[in-house]
Amino acid sequence: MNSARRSLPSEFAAHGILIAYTVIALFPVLLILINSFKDRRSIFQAPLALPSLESFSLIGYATVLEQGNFTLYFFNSFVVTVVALALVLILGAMAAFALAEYRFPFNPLLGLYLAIGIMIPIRLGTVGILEMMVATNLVNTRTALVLVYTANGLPLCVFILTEFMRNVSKDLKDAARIDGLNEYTIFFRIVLPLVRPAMATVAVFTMIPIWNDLWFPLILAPGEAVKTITLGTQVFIGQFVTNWNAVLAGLSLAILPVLVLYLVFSKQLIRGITSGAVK
Amino acid sequence: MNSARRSLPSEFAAHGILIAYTVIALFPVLLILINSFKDRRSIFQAPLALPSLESFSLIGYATVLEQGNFTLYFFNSFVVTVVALALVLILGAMAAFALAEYRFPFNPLLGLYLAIGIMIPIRLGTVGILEMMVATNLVNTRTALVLVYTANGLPLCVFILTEFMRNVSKDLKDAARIDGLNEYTIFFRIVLPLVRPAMATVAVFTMIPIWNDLWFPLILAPGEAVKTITLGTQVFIGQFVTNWNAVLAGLSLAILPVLVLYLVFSKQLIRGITSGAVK
Amino acid sequence: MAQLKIDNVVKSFGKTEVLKGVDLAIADGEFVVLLGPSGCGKSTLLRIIAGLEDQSSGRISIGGEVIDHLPPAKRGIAMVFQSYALYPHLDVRGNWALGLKQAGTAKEVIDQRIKEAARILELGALLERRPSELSGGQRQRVAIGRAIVRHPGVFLFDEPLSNLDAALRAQVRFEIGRLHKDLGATMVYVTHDQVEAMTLADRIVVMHQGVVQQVGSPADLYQRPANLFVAGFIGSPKMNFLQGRAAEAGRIDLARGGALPVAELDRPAGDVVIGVRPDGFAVGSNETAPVRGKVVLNEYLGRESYLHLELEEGSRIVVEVPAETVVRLDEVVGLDLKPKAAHLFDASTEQRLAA
Amino acid sequence: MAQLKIDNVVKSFGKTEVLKGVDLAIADGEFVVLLGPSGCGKSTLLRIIAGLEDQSSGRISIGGEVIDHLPPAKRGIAMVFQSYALYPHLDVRGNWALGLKQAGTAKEVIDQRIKEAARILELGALLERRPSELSGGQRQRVAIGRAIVRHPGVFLFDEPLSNLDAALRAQVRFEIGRLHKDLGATMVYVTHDQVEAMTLADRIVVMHQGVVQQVGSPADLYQRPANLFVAGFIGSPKMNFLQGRAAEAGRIDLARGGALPVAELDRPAGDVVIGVRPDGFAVGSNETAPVRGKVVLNEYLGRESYLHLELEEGSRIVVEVPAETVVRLDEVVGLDLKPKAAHLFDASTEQRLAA
Repeated sequence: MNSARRSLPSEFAAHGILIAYTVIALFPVLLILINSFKDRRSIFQAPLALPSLESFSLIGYATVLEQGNFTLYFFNSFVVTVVALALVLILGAMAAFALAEYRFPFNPLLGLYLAIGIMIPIRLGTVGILEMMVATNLVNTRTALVLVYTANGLPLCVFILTEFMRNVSKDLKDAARIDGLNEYTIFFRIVLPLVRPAMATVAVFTMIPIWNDLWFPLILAPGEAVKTITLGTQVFIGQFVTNWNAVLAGLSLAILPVLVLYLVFSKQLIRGITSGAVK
Repeated sequence: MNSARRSLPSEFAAHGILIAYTVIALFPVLLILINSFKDRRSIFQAPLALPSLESFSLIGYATVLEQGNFTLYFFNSFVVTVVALALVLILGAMAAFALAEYRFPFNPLLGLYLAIGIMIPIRLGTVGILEMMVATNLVNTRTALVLVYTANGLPLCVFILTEFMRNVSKDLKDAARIDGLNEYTIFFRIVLPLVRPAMATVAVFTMIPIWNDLWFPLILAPGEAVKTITLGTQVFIGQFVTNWNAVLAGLSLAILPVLVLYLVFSKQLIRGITSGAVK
Repeated sequence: MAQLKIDNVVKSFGKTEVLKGVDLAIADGEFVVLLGPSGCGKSTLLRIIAGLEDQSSGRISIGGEVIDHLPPAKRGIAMVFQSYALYPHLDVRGNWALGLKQAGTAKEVIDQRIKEAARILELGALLERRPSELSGGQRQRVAIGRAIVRHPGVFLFDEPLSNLDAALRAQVRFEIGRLHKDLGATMVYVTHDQVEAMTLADRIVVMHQGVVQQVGSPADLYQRPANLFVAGFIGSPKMNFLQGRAAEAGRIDLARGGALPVAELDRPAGDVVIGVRPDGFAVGSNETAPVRGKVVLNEYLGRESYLHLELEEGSRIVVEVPAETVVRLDEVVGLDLKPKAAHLFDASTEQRLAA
Repeated sequence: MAQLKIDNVVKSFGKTEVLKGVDLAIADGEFVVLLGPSGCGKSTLLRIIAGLEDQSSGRISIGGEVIDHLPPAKRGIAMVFQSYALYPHLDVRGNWALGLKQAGTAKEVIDQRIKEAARILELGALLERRPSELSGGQRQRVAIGRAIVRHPGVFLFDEPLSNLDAALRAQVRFEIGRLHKDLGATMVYVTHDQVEAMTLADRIVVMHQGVVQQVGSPADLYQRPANLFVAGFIGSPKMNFLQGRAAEAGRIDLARGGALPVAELDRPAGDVVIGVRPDGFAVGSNETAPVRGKVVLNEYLGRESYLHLELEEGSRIVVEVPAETVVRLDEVVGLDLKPKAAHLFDASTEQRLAA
């Protein structure tokens, strides 16, 4: 936590690299963005060209927004991702605190149990999950997706956060107890602020796969009213004819949350990721 | 590394928990396994019953193995996963060693650069990747998949291993230098054995998503000769009629690598995962 | 009034008893040091006093009131940790105020107490700094300040100097001593360093394997250690021990030949251990001396030297001599016992013989 | 023959010069300690000798041969690290053999050297153990063994005792001293602990901010420190410093009133700093004493006590007195200077006045 103050040039360089990254490594993403603003012919004739006055077209976006019920899909994705993420972070952080802080029987074995949960891909249980969802009448609801993603994301979250919370000095927590803080205020006011960079990292690891998932929306919630944006965009990829304008526009819109994410978490993320390097 | 020897009862309890986990948490998986050995009628009438003499049927496996070209799919999955995993581990470990060990300009920024690569989902670049693969004539080859998965898996691998390699004592590496080991032997004989549990953990994290991926096989290698098992199994999930026997048999076979994995890595994995808990 | 009374406190972790029934009464304003090697239970005892751990049985009372059921914050104690344990995301003022705010203290009182602590510790200029912007010594002083603002009846110190380097250690040690003089508060201080204990304590409690070995003033412990453990733990370099047999008053036959005239021995006492501090020997004539040893190492320290001698029977002792003394390695020197230098212990019970 | 010669070695990290031109010649079989506070460059110098870092300029030679271009393994050195740095996945035998195997040594030679090292260090019973199965002291002895089997011309020690507790530290220190006696090898030992340096070294090199301050035997450094830094660094408790002006031979006027008769001063010398070790004062008559101070702390250590005195002008000094001395807190005592106790330094250059 007492990492040296980062100097201005180093700060600048870090952002410089980030921008360079956006240009070089995200070149495919840029391609998508550029082409999403072009008409169909120009996409294939000159995929690298910027949209000109001639080739500029919002047809893709128009198709997506009209035909695809896009706003609803976006809303669905957003709700599912945010709720699942919030549940994973809150429950995960509390479980991690309990595992890191309290000595109770089977504590290490419980940690092990959770960790194994990381390894077994939840998709293997798809059929079982589907049967359970049918039994509880949750098929074609956003709740089904939230539940699955929360269950899926929790173990990794607990695993990583436990490691970080164990590194929070025991003396610090004892000092807080002597200062009259109870276990909840210790958790929220002392421990959480200290593991914030780790939380941000976990949030990103958890969020991206949820946003991008195609499998569970397809199986558990394929209904029009609860379709996610990733599933919705697939509509335009036909077996034989693909509406490239719409696909590109859909993918461009799907990048939005990553950008928002970057703006929200960037400071914490950079600190979390480079903490090893600068300490 | 000098974790206390684990006592026999604790060892026993750890495996007990693992078995309990297999029974409880993997219940859906068990359901799949059980039902894969039953005929179609019994699957839906009594999904929880064990296969009896009457209901026992290998029709699913027969379908899968005959009709589905299953051996080939399995071989494809296996080759792609193993080659990509090997590349990720070898390249990742070496990059991590370089990042952890040598002071060179932009070292922390390079680490940051790699770390950001973890966050940006490679799927966003699918169209760009597809265009590149078309250009280099790699569509419908296993090589395409290996390349994509390697690129996708590397940043996380480098990120985690760098952390662990930084924790390998600098004095230890210096002692090895004085003992006449060169940088390669230090890497292979001193550092790698010490981070083996971390390597095992990374291997699992990397391997499972590759094995389970549906997206890139569908887009980059949908051809019959290079289909992976996950893609192959989809054949039996029709829009309206699903061959449940075949799906269940296919999924059962797909669990195999996870079991093999457990046998191969279990000791290292348990040590890696519980190292925080028992130290 | 903040007397601290510890009544038969036992603490077990599973089957391991780390405190085997500790009794201790600490007077108001007294500075008591709990001293012992790591694992002796001294930190556990301190944490039980603080309320951070529960004893398995026994009672703790402060100022006559039993406090076993009270949470740490209500016990009227304050604690200073080895690792400083400052809240990293709060500045010095925030660190000091947190506990008071939590207790609902009025804002003016908090400000006034912070001002007072800053004056005592000369930290006025650093109140807006974060812990990461402070040096090690400053951090430990901030940690002490966090204890001061609570106006506790009892200060608890858990090895507060262990993370500081030698020069700072002497400095902060001096400040803690002065603080005790200024505040007149009851202080309980845990350390494994006998120099800290000797220099700071009114009374020292020596602990070993969960049992109190001896309680007494630094002079008591140095001059009349109650048993072999205390004798070996207090004083640096360590006391030398020789096996012997006291067959008659005034003389001890050493186990491997030779005899020491020991004025302290007033009656036969069977098998004994004679403890002699390094400055208890005088290098004497080689021929008539009761103990002879070969010099295996001469450690020069400027004012004095420590001679490591191998006695004829193979055991090793350390003797302090003035730095001017000229001895060669492998030379055999004779040692005379200085008057009153011998401490006698029963060889089987390891207790001091009341001679 | 393993003389070690260091010629004008400079080391910079970016713009920071951590070694500002170090010259040093170490004779074959000599035990030299590099002593200084952390950050003084002593460890960097050791790592340059070992070949683990490259100097920015200057030359290192061993036995007359320049070794700057050689990798660590070919320099005929062996190094013992503070953190032991044992290979955790190899047993003791494997740890010792690795370097020899790497160098292509014949199997019989390796076995014979391991046997020899095990005998010297009495580790024969532990050869098949892994480091994790050994205690701290044993680990450090295994690390020393790994150096011994290499039969190096020069042993390098990098703070080898810092991770050990006080009792073990004395024990391993004794063993290193004996090892030097037995092997007669050249040894270079880095430490920040002046007691280790004084007790082990044939010669001590005191470093500060990348510059060698003084090179000499422990007695030289203690009795004739070359400057204020060395005077303050060697000896515990630290030497007291008083500001004054030497207007005539034999007497120094103290900055804030009073005068000290100083036999060592044979001519006027302007502004000076007088250094007096804690045992250089005698508590004398309150009225006639040249220096008077108020007792602010009395640290009892068993045999002696350290009195912390506040002088009239506000500065603080420490005086060692026999433990029997009775003084009360806040009492004002007078101090006489013992003969030959004063060290004189020029106030501006901080160098010793050649008095």
